[in-house]
Amino acid sequence: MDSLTLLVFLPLLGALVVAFTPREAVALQRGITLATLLAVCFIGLQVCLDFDGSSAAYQHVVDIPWFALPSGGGSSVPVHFRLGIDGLSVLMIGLTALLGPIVMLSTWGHITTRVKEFMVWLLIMQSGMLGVFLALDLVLFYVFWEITLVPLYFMLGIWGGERRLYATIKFFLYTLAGSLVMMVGVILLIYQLKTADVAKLTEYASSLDSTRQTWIFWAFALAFLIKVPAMPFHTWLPDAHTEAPTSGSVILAGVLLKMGTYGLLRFCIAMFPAAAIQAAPIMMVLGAAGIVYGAFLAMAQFDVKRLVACSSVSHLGYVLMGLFAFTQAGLRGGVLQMVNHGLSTGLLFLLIGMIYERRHTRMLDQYGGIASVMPLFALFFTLAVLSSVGLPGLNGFVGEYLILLGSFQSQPWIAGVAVTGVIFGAIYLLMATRKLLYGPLVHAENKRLSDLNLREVGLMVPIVVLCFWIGFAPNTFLSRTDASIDALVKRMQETRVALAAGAHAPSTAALPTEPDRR
Amino acid sequence: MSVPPSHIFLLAALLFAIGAAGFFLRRNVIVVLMCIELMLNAANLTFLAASRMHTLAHGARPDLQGPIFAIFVIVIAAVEAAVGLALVIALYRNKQTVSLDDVADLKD
Amino acid sequence: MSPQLLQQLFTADALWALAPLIALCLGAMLVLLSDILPGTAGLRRPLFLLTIAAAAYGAVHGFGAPEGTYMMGSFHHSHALSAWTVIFLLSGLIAFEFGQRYYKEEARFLAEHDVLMLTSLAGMVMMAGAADLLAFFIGLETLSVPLYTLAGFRRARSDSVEAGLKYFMLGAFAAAMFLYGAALVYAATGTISIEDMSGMGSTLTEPLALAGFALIVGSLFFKISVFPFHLWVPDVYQGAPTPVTAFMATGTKAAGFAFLLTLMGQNLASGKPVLPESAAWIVGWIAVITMAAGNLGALVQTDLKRMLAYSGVAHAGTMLLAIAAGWHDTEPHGAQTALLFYMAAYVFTAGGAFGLLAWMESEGGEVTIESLKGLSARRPMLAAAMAVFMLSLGGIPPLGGFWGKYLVFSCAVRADMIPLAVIGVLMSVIALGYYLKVIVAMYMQPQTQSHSAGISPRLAAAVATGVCALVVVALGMLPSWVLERLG
Amino acid sequence: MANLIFYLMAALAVVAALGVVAARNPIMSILALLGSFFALAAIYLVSGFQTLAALQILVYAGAILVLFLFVIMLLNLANETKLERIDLAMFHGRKAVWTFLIAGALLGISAFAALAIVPAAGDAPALPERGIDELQPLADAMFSRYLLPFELVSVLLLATAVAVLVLAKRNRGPLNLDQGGEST
Repeated sequence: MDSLTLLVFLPLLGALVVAFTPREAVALQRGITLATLLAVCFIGLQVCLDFDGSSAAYQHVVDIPWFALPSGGGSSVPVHFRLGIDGLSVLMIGLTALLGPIVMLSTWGHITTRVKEFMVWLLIMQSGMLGVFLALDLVLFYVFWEITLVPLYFMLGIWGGERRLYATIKFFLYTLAGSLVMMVGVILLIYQLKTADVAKLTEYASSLDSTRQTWIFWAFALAFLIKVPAMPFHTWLPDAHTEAPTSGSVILAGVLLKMGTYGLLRFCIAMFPAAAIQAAPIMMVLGAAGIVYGAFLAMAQFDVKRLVACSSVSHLGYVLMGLFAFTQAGLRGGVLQMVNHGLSTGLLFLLIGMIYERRHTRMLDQYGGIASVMPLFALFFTLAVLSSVGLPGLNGFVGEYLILLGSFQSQPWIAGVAVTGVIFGAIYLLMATRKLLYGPLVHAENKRLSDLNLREVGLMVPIVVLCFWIGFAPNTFLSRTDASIDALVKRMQETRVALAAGAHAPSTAALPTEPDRR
Repeated sequence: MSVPPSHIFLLAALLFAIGAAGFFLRRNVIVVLMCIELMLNAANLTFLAASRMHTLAHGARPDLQGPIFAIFVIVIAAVEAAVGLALVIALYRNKQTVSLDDVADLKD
Repeated sequence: MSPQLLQQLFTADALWALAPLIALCLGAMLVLLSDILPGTAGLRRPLFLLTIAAAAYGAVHGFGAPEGTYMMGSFHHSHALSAWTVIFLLSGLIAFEFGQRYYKEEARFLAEHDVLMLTSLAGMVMMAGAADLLAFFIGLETLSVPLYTLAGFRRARSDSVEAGLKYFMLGAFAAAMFLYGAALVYAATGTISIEDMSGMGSTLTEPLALAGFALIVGSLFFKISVFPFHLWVPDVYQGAPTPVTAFMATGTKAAGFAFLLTLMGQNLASGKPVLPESAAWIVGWIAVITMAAGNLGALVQTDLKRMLAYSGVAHAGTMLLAIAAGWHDTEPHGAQTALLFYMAAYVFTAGGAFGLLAWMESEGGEVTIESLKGLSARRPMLAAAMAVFMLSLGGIPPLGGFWGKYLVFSCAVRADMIPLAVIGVLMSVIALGYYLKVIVAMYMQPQTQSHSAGISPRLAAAVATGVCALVVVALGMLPSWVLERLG
Repeated sequence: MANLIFYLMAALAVVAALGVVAARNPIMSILALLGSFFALAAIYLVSGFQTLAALQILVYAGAILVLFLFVIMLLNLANETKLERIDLAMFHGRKAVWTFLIAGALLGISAFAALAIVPAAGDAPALPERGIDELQPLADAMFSRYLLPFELVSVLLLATAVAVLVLAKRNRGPLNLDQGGEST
C-alpha cells in the first residue's frame, strides 16, 4: 500500500484494534494508539521530506475509483478515492502527522476515564484530518470534512469541562450549518462541470458564468469561514476551546481550524480566482477585524484558556488576510502562519493543560509567581508566548511579517489596521504571562506545584525545535510551497488582468469538450 | 335519461362533502364509519357517471372501467366496514365507549 | 376462462415479474395453515423466513425479466420495482426479527400477526408495481387493512387499539379521497391506466383532472405522512407495537413513494409525468414545510418513539423534495435512484432504531431520552448501534443516510430548486439538534437512578441490530453496492 | 320520466345523507344511510347500470348495513343514555370551522371541475340497449384485464377475516361487553 493511503487508513486500523481490546487494558490501548500515531507521524514526515518543492503538480497521487454519482442527462460522475499532496497541503500534512503523537502523549495527564473510547476517537480524528488535507476529489474531501466533526464532538462532550454539552452541541451545529451549505455548493459544482476531480475542477471552474461562480464561492467560503473561524462566525470557538480537554484543544487549534483556511486556499481561491478577487476586500476586512477584535476579546478574559482561544481568532485573522492578499509574500506568509499557529497555540494549550492538571483552575488571578516553583514550565510558556507574539528569531515573526508585507502590497489601509493587532497581541499575551508566571507567589497552593516531568518536556521539544527552525530557516519549509504558490499567484494576476479588461469569463481553460464520463 | 353529466357529478360532490363533514363532526365511531361509506358511495357514483359519459362519447360502446372499479369499491367498502367495526369492538372492550371524545390517550 | 387467455396472461416473464407477489400470498396461506393444522405450529417462523427468501429470490431474479406491463396492463415490472420489492421485504424482515418475543399476551396470535404482515407486504409490492389506479387501490387496501390491525394488535392495551382506530379512520378517509380523485381523473381522461394517461398532454391539466390528481396526491401524502397530513403520525406510531411502527415508518412510506414515482412517470415506458408540471414548486414547498414541521415537532419530544415518529415526518419531507424535483430533473431516473438509495439506507436506519427501541421497551416500558442516560456504560454495543442510527438519520458521513441526503439534494439542484435545497439542508441542522440529544444522553450524561431496568438478551434482536448497524456503515463506505445495481 | 326519477332520487340521496350526519340515534343513521343507498341504486338503474344497482342493494343494504346494525345492537348503542349530543354546538368552534373548510373546499373544487365539463355537442347518442354494465362483458373484463386485482382482493378478504378474528376474538376471560352496557 502506498504511503498516502496508509496515512488515512492506518489510524482507522489502529482504532479498530483498540476498539477490540478489553476495557481495562488501558496501557495496551495507549500503547497501540501511540505506536499507530508514531507510525503515521513517521510516514507523514517522510512524505513531506520526499516532496519535490520545485513542482506545482500533485505528488504521490493515489487514484482508485470509488463509485459513480448520477449527474444529469443519464451521465454519471465517477467519484474516486484520490489522494495527493502539493505545495498548498504539504505543510499541513507534516503538521497534522507531527501533532498526532504529541497529542497522544499529552493525554496521559488528563484522560483517565473511558480511555479506550478516547483513543478510538483520537485515531479516527487523525484519519479524518489527514483525509481532508490529502483528498483530491471534491466528494471525498466533503466526506472527510464532515467526518472530522464526529470525533471532536465526542471528545468535547465526554471529556470536556462543566459546560461541555452546551459547547459541544454549539460547535457541532454551528460548523454543520456551514458545511451543509457547502454541500449544496459541492453538488452544484459537480453537476455543472461533470467531474469531481479537484485538479480538473480547478481548471474548469473559471469557465462557469460569473454569478454562478460567486454563489458557489460563497457557499464554500461560508463553511470555511465558520471553521476558521472568521470574525462574525467565531462565537463557537471560545466555548469549544474552554470546555475541551487539553488534547481536544490542541487538535482544534493545531489542525482543525486550519482546515478552514486550507479550504479557502484550495477551493475558494484556487478554483474561483475571479470571485475571490471580487471578495478579497471583504475577506481582508474580515481578517483585519478578526485580528483586532480577537485581540480585544482576549484582553478581557480572566480564564487563560479562553484567552488563548480568543487569540486564535486574532491569529487566524492574519492567515485570512494573507491568503486574500494574493501576493506571493501574503500567500507564503498565510501558509506558513497556519503552521505557526498550530505550533505555538498548540504549545500554549498543552502548557495550560499541564498546569490545569496540577492546579485545577485556569483563572489568571489564581496564579502568579509560579516561575519560581516551575522554572521549566515558565521557560516553555515564555517561549510559546514569544513565538505567538512574533518575536524575531521565532516562527511567528516570519509568518506575520510576510503576511503584513503581502497585505501592504495589495491593501495598505486594511493592513495598516491589522498592524495594530501585532501590538495588542503582544500586550495581552505578555500581560497574561506576567500574571501567570511572575510577580509575588500569593496563593499557597501554588507553592507545592511540581515542575514538568520528562514526558511533558519530551512531547514539547519537537514543537520548540520547529519554532526555532522556522524562525531561523523558514526556507526549509517555504521552499516546498513556493512552486504551488507561484503558480497560484500567476493565475491570480492573469485573472486580475482579464477582469480589468472586462472579459470576466474564460481565464485559463474553456469548458471541457469531453466531460469526464463513465 | 338525458340528465347532463355535470349534474350527476355535482350530486356526487355534494354527497362526498356531506360525508366528509360528518366524518369530522360526529363523535360516535360507528356513525363516522357510516360517513366513510357515504363518501365511498359518492366516489362510486362519480365512477359510474364518468363511465356513462365516456360511453355516450364513444357512441354507445360501453366503457367498463367505471363499473369494474365500482364493484371493487363495494368489496373494499365491506372490508373496511368489517375491520372498522372489529376495531370498534376492541375499543369498546378496553374503554366501554365508542365516542372519539374518549379516545385521547395519545397526545403530545 | 379459456386456456388461451391463461396462456396469454401467465407467460413465463409475467410469472417472474409477479413472483414476489405470488410468493407472499402463498406464504401467507401456508403460515395460516400451519396455525390450523395440528403439530405444525413450530413451522411458523421458518415459513415466514422462507416466504421472504422466496419473494426476495423472485425479486432478484426479476431484475432479469424484461421491463414492461403484464397482466394486460395492471402490473408494471421494472428493475426499479425489483429494487423496491427488496426494500419492502427488508423492512418486513427487520420488523419481524425485532418482533420476536416482543408480544406477551398476544403471543397466541403470532401466526395471524405473520399472515397480516405478509399480506401487507403483498400490498406494498402491488402498490409499487401498479400500472393503473385500480391495481394501486387494491394494493393500497391490501397494505392498509392488515396494518390497521397490526397497529391495534395489542388489543388489551387501549393505546394500541386507539392507534389502530386512529390509523384506520384516517386511512379510510384517505382511501375515500383517493377513490373520489381517481373517479375524477377517470372522468377527465377516460382511462384508469397510468401509462395511457401519461401521453394525454393537455387533457391532464383540465380542471377535472387537476382536482382528481390533487385528491389522489393528497391521499398519498397521508400515507407517506407529509404536511398537512402528518398529524396522525406521532399518535399512531406511539400507540402501535414498536416493531409494527418500524414497518409502518419504512415499508409503507417506501410503497407510497414508489407509486408517487410511477405518477411522476419514472416507472412508465413513456417516462412522462402524469402529474401536472405546475405542481413542482408547490410540492417543493410542501416538502420543505414538512421537514420543518417534522423537525420542530421532534425537537421538543422527550419520548424517543415519538421523537423518531416526528423525525420520520421530516424524512418524508426530504424524500418529497426528490419528487418535487422530478419534473425538471435533467437525470431521467434521478428521483428514482435517489429515493431508492434513501429508502435502502432508511430501512436499515429507522428500522434499526425503532427495533432497538422495541427491544429496550420490552423490559423497561417507555423509552425516554432520560432513560437512555448512561446507556453507553451499561450496554456499550447497544449505545454504539443507536449512535450509528442517529448519525445516519442526521446524514453524517460515512453512513448510509448521508448519501441518501446527498442524492436527494442533487435532484433538487439539478432541477434548479436551489433555494429549496438550501433551506432543506439547513433543516437537517435542526434535525441534528435532537439526534444529538440522544447521543448526549447515552454517552455524555451519567445514569439516573430511576431508570436502571436491564435489557434482556434476545438473539434475534441482537443479530438484527448488528446487521442493521453494519449495513448502515457499509452503505456509507460503499454506496456503489446499491448505486451500481440501480444504474 | 327518467329525468324526473333522477332528480327525485338525487334529492332523496342528499336529504338522507344529511340525515346520516344529523341523526342522534345510530339506528336512525343506518336507516338514513339505507335510504341514501336505495336512492343511489335507483339512479344507477336509470343511468344504465342495472348490475351495479343490484349489487348496491345486495351488498350494501344486504350485508354492510346489517353488519353495522348488528354491532350497534351488540354494543347496545341505541340505548338512550349513550346517544351523542347533537345540537347547534356541534357547528361552532374551531373544529366546525375546519370541517366546513375541508368539506367546502372538496365541494367547491369538485363542483368547479364538474361544471367545467363541456357537454358533448349535438345529439347525445343513446345508451347501449341492454345497459352499460351487462354481466357477460363485465365478467369477461373482470377475469382478464382485471384478474390481478381480483386475485389480490381474495387475499385481502382472507386477511380481513384474520384481522377481524384477531381484533374481535374474546379474551380468555368472559367477554366484558355487558359490563359497559349495564353499568351506565
